[in-house]
Order: sequence, then structure tokens, then C-alpha cells
Amino acid sequence: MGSHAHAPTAPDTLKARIREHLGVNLNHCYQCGKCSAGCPVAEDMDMTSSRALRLLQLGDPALDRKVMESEGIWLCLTCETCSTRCPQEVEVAKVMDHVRTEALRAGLAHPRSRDILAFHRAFLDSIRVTGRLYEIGLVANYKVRSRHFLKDVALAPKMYLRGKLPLLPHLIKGRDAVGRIFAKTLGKGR
Amino acid sequence: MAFEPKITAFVCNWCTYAGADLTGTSRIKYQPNVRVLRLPCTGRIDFMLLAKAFARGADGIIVSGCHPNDCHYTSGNYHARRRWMVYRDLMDFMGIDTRRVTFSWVSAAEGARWAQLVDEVTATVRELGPYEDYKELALAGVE
Amino acid sequence: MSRIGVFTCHCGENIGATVDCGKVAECSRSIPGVVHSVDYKYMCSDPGQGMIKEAIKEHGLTGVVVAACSPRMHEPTFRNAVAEAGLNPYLCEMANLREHCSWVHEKGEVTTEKAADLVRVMVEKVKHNQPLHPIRVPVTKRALVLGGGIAGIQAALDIADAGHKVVLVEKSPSIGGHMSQLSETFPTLDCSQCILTPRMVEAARHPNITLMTYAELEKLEGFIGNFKATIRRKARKLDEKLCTGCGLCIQKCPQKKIPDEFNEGLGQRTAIYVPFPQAVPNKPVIDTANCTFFKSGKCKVCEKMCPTGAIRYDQEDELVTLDVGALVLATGFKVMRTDKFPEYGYGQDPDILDGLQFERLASASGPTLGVMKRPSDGKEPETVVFLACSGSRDRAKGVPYCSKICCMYTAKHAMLYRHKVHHGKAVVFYMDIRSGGKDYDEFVRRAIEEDDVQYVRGRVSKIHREDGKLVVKGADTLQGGAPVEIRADMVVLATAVQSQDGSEELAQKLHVSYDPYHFFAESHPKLKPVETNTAGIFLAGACQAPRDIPETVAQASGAAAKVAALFARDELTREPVVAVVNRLPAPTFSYCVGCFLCQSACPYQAIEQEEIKGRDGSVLKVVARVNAGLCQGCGTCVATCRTKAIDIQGFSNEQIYAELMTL
Amino acid sequence: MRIGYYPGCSLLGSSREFDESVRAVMGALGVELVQVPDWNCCGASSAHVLDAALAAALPARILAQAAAAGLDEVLAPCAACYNRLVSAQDSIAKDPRLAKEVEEAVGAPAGRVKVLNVLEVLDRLRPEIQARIQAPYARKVACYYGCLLVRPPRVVKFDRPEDPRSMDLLAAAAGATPVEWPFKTECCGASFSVTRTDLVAKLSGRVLEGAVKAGAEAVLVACPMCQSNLDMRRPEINARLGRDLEIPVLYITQALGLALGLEPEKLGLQRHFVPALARV
Repeated sequence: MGSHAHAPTAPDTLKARIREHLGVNLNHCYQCGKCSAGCPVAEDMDMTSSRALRLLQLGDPALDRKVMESEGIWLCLTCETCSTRCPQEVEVAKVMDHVRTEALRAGLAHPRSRDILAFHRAFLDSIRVTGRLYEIGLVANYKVRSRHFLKDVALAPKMYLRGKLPLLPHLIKGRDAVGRIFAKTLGKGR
Repeated sequence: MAFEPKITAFVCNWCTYAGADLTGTSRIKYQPNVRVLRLPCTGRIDFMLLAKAFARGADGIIVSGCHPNDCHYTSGNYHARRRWMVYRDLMDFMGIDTRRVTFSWVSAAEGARWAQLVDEVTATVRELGPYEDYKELALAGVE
Repeated sequence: MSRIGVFTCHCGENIGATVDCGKVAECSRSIPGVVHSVDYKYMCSDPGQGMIKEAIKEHGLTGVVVAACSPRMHEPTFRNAVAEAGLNPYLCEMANLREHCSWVHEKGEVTTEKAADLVRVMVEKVKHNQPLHPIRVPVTKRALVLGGGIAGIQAALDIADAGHKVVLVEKSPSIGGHMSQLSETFPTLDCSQCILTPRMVEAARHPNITLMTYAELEKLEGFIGNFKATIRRKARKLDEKLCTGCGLCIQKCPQKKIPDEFNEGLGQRTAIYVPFPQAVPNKPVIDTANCTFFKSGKCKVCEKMCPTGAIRYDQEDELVTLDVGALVLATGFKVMRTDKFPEYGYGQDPDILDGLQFERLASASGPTLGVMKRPSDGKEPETVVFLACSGSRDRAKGVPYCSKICCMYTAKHAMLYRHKVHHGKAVVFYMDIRSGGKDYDEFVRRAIEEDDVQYVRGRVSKIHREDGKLVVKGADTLQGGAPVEIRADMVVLATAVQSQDGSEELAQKLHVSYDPYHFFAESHPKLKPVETNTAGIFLAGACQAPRDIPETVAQASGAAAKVAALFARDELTREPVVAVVNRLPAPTFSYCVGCFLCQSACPYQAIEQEEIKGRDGSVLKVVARVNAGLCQGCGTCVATCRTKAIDIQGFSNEQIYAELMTL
Repeated sequence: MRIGYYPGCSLLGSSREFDESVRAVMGALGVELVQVPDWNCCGASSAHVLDAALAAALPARILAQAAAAGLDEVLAPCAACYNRLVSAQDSIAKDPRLAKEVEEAVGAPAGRVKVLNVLEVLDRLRPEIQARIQAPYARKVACYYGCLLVRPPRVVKFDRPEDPRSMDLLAAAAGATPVEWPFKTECCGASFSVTRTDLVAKLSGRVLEGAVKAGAEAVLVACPMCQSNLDMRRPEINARLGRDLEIPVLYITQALGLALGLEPEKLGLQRHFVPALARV
């Protein structure tokens, strides 16, 4: 029953932006570690979700940077186990999503994230052009971006033999509508 | 000067008045437009007083007491609820704007809810504006 | 013409910070009827009260309005002061400038104006106040204690030692409560039974205490000093006077596979049973839901075996009504079951236990006689993991509060396990250790330093069975949230302490308020922890909030002291806020026309019919009359009465009307 | 029963057999599937990594198309598409600023369409299924839900987030015996199939091993990403485990199809990497 809280969080920190955009208050996290405990890839992460939340809730741009530069945030599978089991109902998965988008925009993405981003960008390129995912286009684009030219080479024929590799992309009528969606969202580069 | 509605509140001592006290001890801010009249129980409220409150220039009225089954006197709030159902139709019939009267329950533990109730009623009544046409209603009866 | 004094209080900064008290005092001076108006920093202080007393004498005041805090806080204080100055206390009213104005509005003109309004309302009311005198009511000097755990036993003993009669009602067949289920108690590790059983026997033997086990409160009527309680004594299906407690029937009963509530489902009991060996009274009870005779009409082994012929299959529940003056609620708590944990397997795995179940495993009178055997296959567990904060401090599970006792009993459990299994490994997953009592933290340090209990700071995300082991997936936040996976043989969840089942219904029966978690609400969190808002009903133990044994016993003695204070007086004075039916000289005698709508509206049956007789004895008129002893002053009758014949002192029609007319 | 149908990109390509088995089973149960006209990709796991507004706008267009075609319910068999559609609806409902941005990008409001996953629709048809069983799929099966079908619970609100039951009940209806096992909702590695195959091998390996330990003879799934990680990445899984797991991975619709007496080819069973009908 204390008096009204006065000191708002400093505006130029991830904590404040997460509060504003996602409506998630990082002060709710009391560092119980349950999200890291349940995370399937925690053992491979240099920065687990609970440690990331600790650094973020201190509202210090230097610590924000440390989180954004970590490799761990790029290993996240977005499987939502952390948000599901959080006793304080913090939407950890949403927070990690937001940290990644800001790390990208700030150009701080960890070098080891290159392949993962290459895959996502190749994926979105394919949709922007045809409206639907063209798997051959995705793999080709990914190989160019990631330089892993020999990846899964042996797999392609097996997929084709099982009729799982349509050769031609399917162009939807609303391609320009999808193009506009990309321009109005990703294109803005906020 | 912008219109500031005048709200009169008939509240029971054991629950809503105590709830309003808790709003105070919790320092939860709310609109100052309400004037609270303390009664032992909502069962004590003679609903004719509501008409008199409008006559005295109230723009909105709140009647609030214990939640059903929580009444300190067992059944006072049940009597109030029954009277309210009948009286609301009567007020409607008489042409009184029943949107200006709010019947609610606020317990001794619901400090935040009392503040929210006052703010909501104040906002609604502010939108409805000053209750001018009650005077014609009252005078119509006189001629 | 009334001569009213207005006394505006700054309450230090509490009112003064946002209300201009000087201005309020000044505005009040101009209200017709006000002859004296001052403001002061602390009106409830001795100098403040002194000012009021002098002003009454000096100005011959006929009414006092104190504009300060809530009447629910200091009305008695100021009314006593006014009485000491010779003015009837009920001519003093309070305007609530603090809780209803200064604390909840911003500083400024509007707030001060509102404060002045509130004073004007009370001044108009005081003009219509009548001098009143408290009502004297007899006190029944017998107490009713609900709940036979350590809280109820302690309260009953203290009240009985104070020389008053006590009825101790317990829902289960024996008193003892959760404490009787414990193995050893922190921080001294003395055996729970050894320190509890003597108290139980003392309670059973005490001349002033009547024990009613296997009984529940059915209904409560009346008010402080004059309660009428109806108790349902559930049929034990045997005559307690004849039964000697020899236990032959229990040995011979063929139904042996019923899950034993006392052992939290780990052991089994017969259909006719005594909860535990040291039960008080040591008289069995027939569980009619599982007894073959009651299910299929055959068997009757217990009747044949009973040497004193005490079995009564046809015995019915018995309703007993008691006149009591006070009640102590000591109904205790329950622990959250393991089935409330989806991520730990919905309570399906027998080797995942809650705290009470582990107590039974560790207890010498438990199903394994205190030997560490895991429920699934009876093997001795090599590795045991204890999870503190299981369900507590967990907003997602609807229990955001800390259950207070789990850090201590978890350290105790780990210590007991290590003492019983020397090569065993004990791991505790915790968030923060809360060990604030006397010798508490030293106790936890002993578990860590001497008994090698491994404490890992982090919560467990999932437990699943794999290759016969329980895989506990936790994390260690002190290693930056690195995952920690332990393959355990047994897991104990220190689950949340919650209110007893049915506590909401009981609270509604007693008109006692309760919090969102159905714990009973105390009258004031700091200053009245053992009282409830309903006068004459007191609180003891974990029914009010999670609490350990020392605090429970202290609170029980506190409640008992309150009861003893109440019974120290032969008569009770009660607020004169009661209804009165008006009386007039002949020929109308009263505005009451005898419709008696008020009688049906009165929840306390306080309205009687009175015949007004002429000189020749013939009945001229039958009117209503209020029995001041029973009336509680709710005023429902006043609003019901069509002819305004009945009114209530302190909140009369005139007073309410006057208040309303000032708005 | 007539219901909207959103197959999603993978059901036209790498997971064609899921689409074939859904159509076959729904056909056999008399359900008419009306494809959402000119549907676009839902953005799957790539959109929301790069931009929240894009991640909501792509599904919003699908919902708008469905609403325009008068469909009030849409079946999205792929768990990822289902999750994206429901999450987009939820975030648009909760964040007015995002809603406005998305509406501007899509050019139409997101339709008030109810999105259903394949288990929900099949659950409604359980009586018809039980009535038409011809060749019970008599095997011990481990029902694998993956993470996107039941999480996050406050948004998806389907079955239980821990130890769900709906697929188990359907498997039982098809004559199979579902086994109790602990990894029903543990993640398989999802979109890291191409970029971090080593992680997928570890996580999917753990899932398959759990199923085998629980005595399952087949794993049933309802998500194309899980199916391809558990089936197509089997060589990498076996390499990491150091032993060869032969356990087949079928879609629930394929198992149901077999139980309803439909031929394997119509259910696309021949498209699996690990022989689907092998007796383990």
C-alpha cells in the first residue's frame, strides 16, 4: 500500500520499449530460472532466457547491448515453453522475439546468427515474390546467402522421387497485395 | 467552467464505506465529485430519498453495499436489491433517467473497485451532462 | 438553538497536505448553529482532545463535529472525550476528511471545498442527534471453539484456565489437526506427537472443556454475548459411553483397503477406524461410505466383536444447540495437492509427494514406521529432490502469496532424510530462503553445512519418469540460469498452504469477511489481528493466513485473552443504534398500524407485537415493539415501514434527510 | 459439414502426404473442404523473427480472404500455420495500434473467422470415425503434439498445455493404444532443420528415444515440421544416437485413414523416408 510509483523507467532502454510495445513489465520477473530450466536449447546458450531477463530488467543500455550481441537469443526455437510455465506470467517468448528484431535493426546480431537470418530472409524473399513458399527457391536462395552450397544435396533427389519437391512455384493472384504488406511492414525498417 | 457532475452515494457502513476507507489507506486517487452518505446497511435506504437527491441537484447517484451473502446483517442487501428492482421500473415510469443511478456491491476488501466505480459513474454522468430536465419533472407534479 | 463546535484536524500531513484545514475551519464558522470552529495538528492527541473538552465547557456546546479520519477509526475516542466533558457522547459525529477526501484527491480548491461540504453535512446531522445511552445486555460466559488443531486446543485451554466453559468442536473423529501428522517440528526437531499429545489429553480432561469431535457448526444466530450455535454431531455409529476404546472391532474389520486420510493416502485403514493411535477421544468411527454393512447390508463383524455392545448402526446425526458468548475460529489450513501441477505430471506419479505425505513417511507412526521407503516400490530412495515454492508465489496458479512455513519444513525434511539415509543425496530447489523466526536461519544453515543438503537456486520446469528415475529439469540462476538435470528416486513438492475446504461457506454462515483466497479477514491487519469485523468472533491460527506453530499458539492465546476480557464483565454495553417504534398519547397511541411488515423484514426477530389495552382491559390496538436486546440496528425495518412509525437511533430519518438536504 | 480449408505452403510441397491424408479422411467422413481463395503464406517462423507487424499482417490477409468467401470456420492442419493465425488474431485484438497498422497493410480488416486445428475438427467427428472403423490401426502409438498446437495456452486455448489428450483419444478411436510418455509437447527443433540440423538431431532424437522407451511402435503427429524433423532427419538422428531407430512417423490423419480402410497410396504413406507401414 505504498504511495504512487514516481520514477518511470528510463525511455531509451529495451525495458521501456518492451513495456510500451508489448505491454510486458520486466519488473515482474523475480529470477526464478524456470524458463531456462525448461528451455530445450538452454545448455547450448551463452545467454539463457532468465539471464537475459535479468540484464534487461536493470534498464541499462550497456547491458541491453550485451543481450543483443549474445548468440543465445538466436538459438531460441520460439516453442513458448518459457511463457507457458512462467509463474509470474511474463511473456518471455514475446520478449525474446522483440530483442531479436531490435538486435537486427541495431546491426548487433551475433555472427553465428548469419545462417539463421539467411534462412529467414530467403524464406521471406520467396513469399514476397510468389505469395507462397517455393521450396526450391528457398533452398537456392539460402545457399547463396549462407555459402553452404553442398547442404542437403543428397536429399533433393530423394524428396523429388517422393513427389515432395514441386519444380514450379505457385503464383497467387494477390501477389501485389502481399508485396504491399511487405512494403508497409518490413520495408519501413523502423 | 467545465461541467462537473455532482454524485451522491448511499453506502453501507460495513462493506462499501469500509472499502472506501481502504481506497484511502491505499492512496488510490479518484474523482472528487462524489459525496458519501453513511448508513448502517443498504437495507436502511428509503428509495424515496433517491428522488429527493435528484431534487437537491444531484446529477448521478450511487447505491452500494455488501455483496449478496456477505451482508453483516444477513439479509439487508437482499431487501435493498428487491426494492431496487421495483423502484428502478417506477423511476423509469416517472421519467427519471435511470442511467444516472448505479446500484453496485463493493466489499471492504475492494478499495480499488470503489475508486473505479466512482470514476466510471462520474465519466458516464459527465457525458450525460447536468440533470436539468429533473426540475420540469418535479414542477410538472406541482402544477 | 443548537451550539455546535467544529474541530478540524490536520492529522499531521495526512489531511493538511491536500486540504486547507484553516479554510475549512473558517468556512465552518459561518454555518448557522456553529459557535466554535478551530483546527489543530493532531485532534486525537491528548492536547487535541483537551481542546474539545474545554470548548464544550466554555461555550456550552450541545453538539460536536470532529473533521478528521474515518469514524470507523476514532469515533469511540472522540465520543469518550465528549462524555468526559459531560456531553452525551452520541451528540458527537465525525466528518471523514482523510480516507474519503485528503488521501484520495489531489491538492487544490476542489478538495478543500469537498472537505467543507463533508463538515456541513455532519453539522446538519448533529443538529438532529438525540442523547442516547448504551444498551446493557447479559453475557453468556461460555465460548465455542471451532477446530481441534493446536490453535483450537490452545485457545480452549486458555479460556478454560480463565475459569470459563468451552465447547471444542472438531470436524474429524479426533482433535490434533495437522500437527498430529507431523514427524518432528522445526527448529528444535522435537517429536510432534510428544509435545502435542499431552495438550490433547489435557483438553479432553479439563473440567471446563466439552469435546465434540466428528461435529460441525450447522448454524449461528444472535450476536456478541448472546450467540445461539447449532452443532451437527455426525453419527459415529457407536455409543461413546459404552465404548472403552479397546480396538477389537478395528482389528477384525474385513474392509482393510480404504485410503487413510490421516496418512495422506499413503497408508490404508479399516471401515471402522481411529485416525491415529494417540487419537483423543480414542473412540472409533464407522466410515459408512466404505463399510460393507452400509453398502450391502451384510457383515456386522464389529457388532459381533464388541465386548460392550457399543455399536449402533441406526445411530443418526444429532443437532445440538448451545448458547455461547464468543467464538474462536481455529479451522486451520490445507496443502495444495500434487494434481495441481501439470508440468510435474498432474500428480499421477506415486513418488512425487507433497509436504504432508513426506511427514507421514518420516513419522514413526506413519505407514513405513519412519523408514524412508518410496511409495511406488518401497525401495530406499538414493536421491531425493525437494522443491520449495511449489504453487506458492505463483500468480499463474492463483497463489501469489508466500506460504511462510515451507522453507523451514523443507530444510527439516532434507535434514530428516539425510539422518535416515546417510549415503543419500538431498537437493533443494529454492528461490529465496525465508527463515525469519528464532533459531530458524541457524536451522537451515545446519541442514546445508552439516547435513550436506545441496541447495540450488532455481525453479524446476518439468519432472518426468524415465528408466525408473524421476528426471528433474531445473536451472541454477547463480550459474546464469544454466540448466540442472537431476535423476531422482523421489521428489517432494513443498506445496502452497491454502484455506481449508468450505471456509467460504463457514465465513458466510458467521457473517465474517474473508480475503480473495478464502482465509478469514482480521478486523485490522496491524492492530486487531485476532478479531474479525463481527464482534464476539475471534481468530486463531492458519485459518487467517499461513502461519507456523509458534505464531499459531501465540495467536490462540491472544484470542483466548480477548474472550476472557469479554467474559470478565457480567453485562455488555452495546451501541444504542437500535430501532424504536414511536409512541403517542391516546387515541392514536402510535403511527404504527400493525401491518408488521417490519417483523418479517427483521433478520434478528427483534420485533414483537404489543397489545395496547384500554382501562377496561379491552385491546384497543396492536402495534409493533422493538426488543432492544436483539435489534442490531440494520434499519431494514425503517425503510420497510409505510407510515414512518419506526425509526433508528443514530441514523434516523430526520438525520439522513438533514444530511441529504445539505448536498 | 462444410468447412474452410487452409493447407499452407508445406502441405503443397515437402509435406504433401499430410494434405492428401486430410482430404482422404475428410472425404470419407463426408466433410466438404472449401479452400480459402487465393491464400498466401502465413509467414511461419520466419516472419515474427524479423518483424511483428509482418507476422500479423500475412495471417490477417488469409483471414480477410476467408471472411470474404463467407467461411466462418477454417481448418488449418499445419500446426505452425494454425499457431500463426490464432496468435495474429490474438495480438490484433489486444493491440489496437498493431490492428490499425495491419489493416492499413492488408487493406481489409482481419475477418472474424474461427481457426481450427486438425485435432479439433477430428474430435467433432469422433462418433462418425468410431462408426466407420474397418481395419483398426492396432499398434502402440506415441502421440506427439509438438509445441505449437497447445502453446501459448493463454492464446491458443486448445487441450492441455502439458500432457494433452485429444490426439490420444483419436488414436484410441482408430484402434491404436496410446502410450503414456513424457515428451508430448517437447520441441523437435522446428525451423532449425536446415540451419542447425545438429540441434534438430539432438532434440528430435530425444523425442524418438522417449517414444521407443515408452514401448511405442509408431509416432503420430499433427504438424508437418515435426514430421519432417522426425522422419526426414532420421539419418542425422541415428548418427547422433549411435543406433538406428526404425520407428515410423505417421500423421494422425494417415493412421485414421488406414483404420477407415483407405489405401496407403491415397494417404501418401509411400512418401515417407522411414517406411511407414514397417512392423517395428
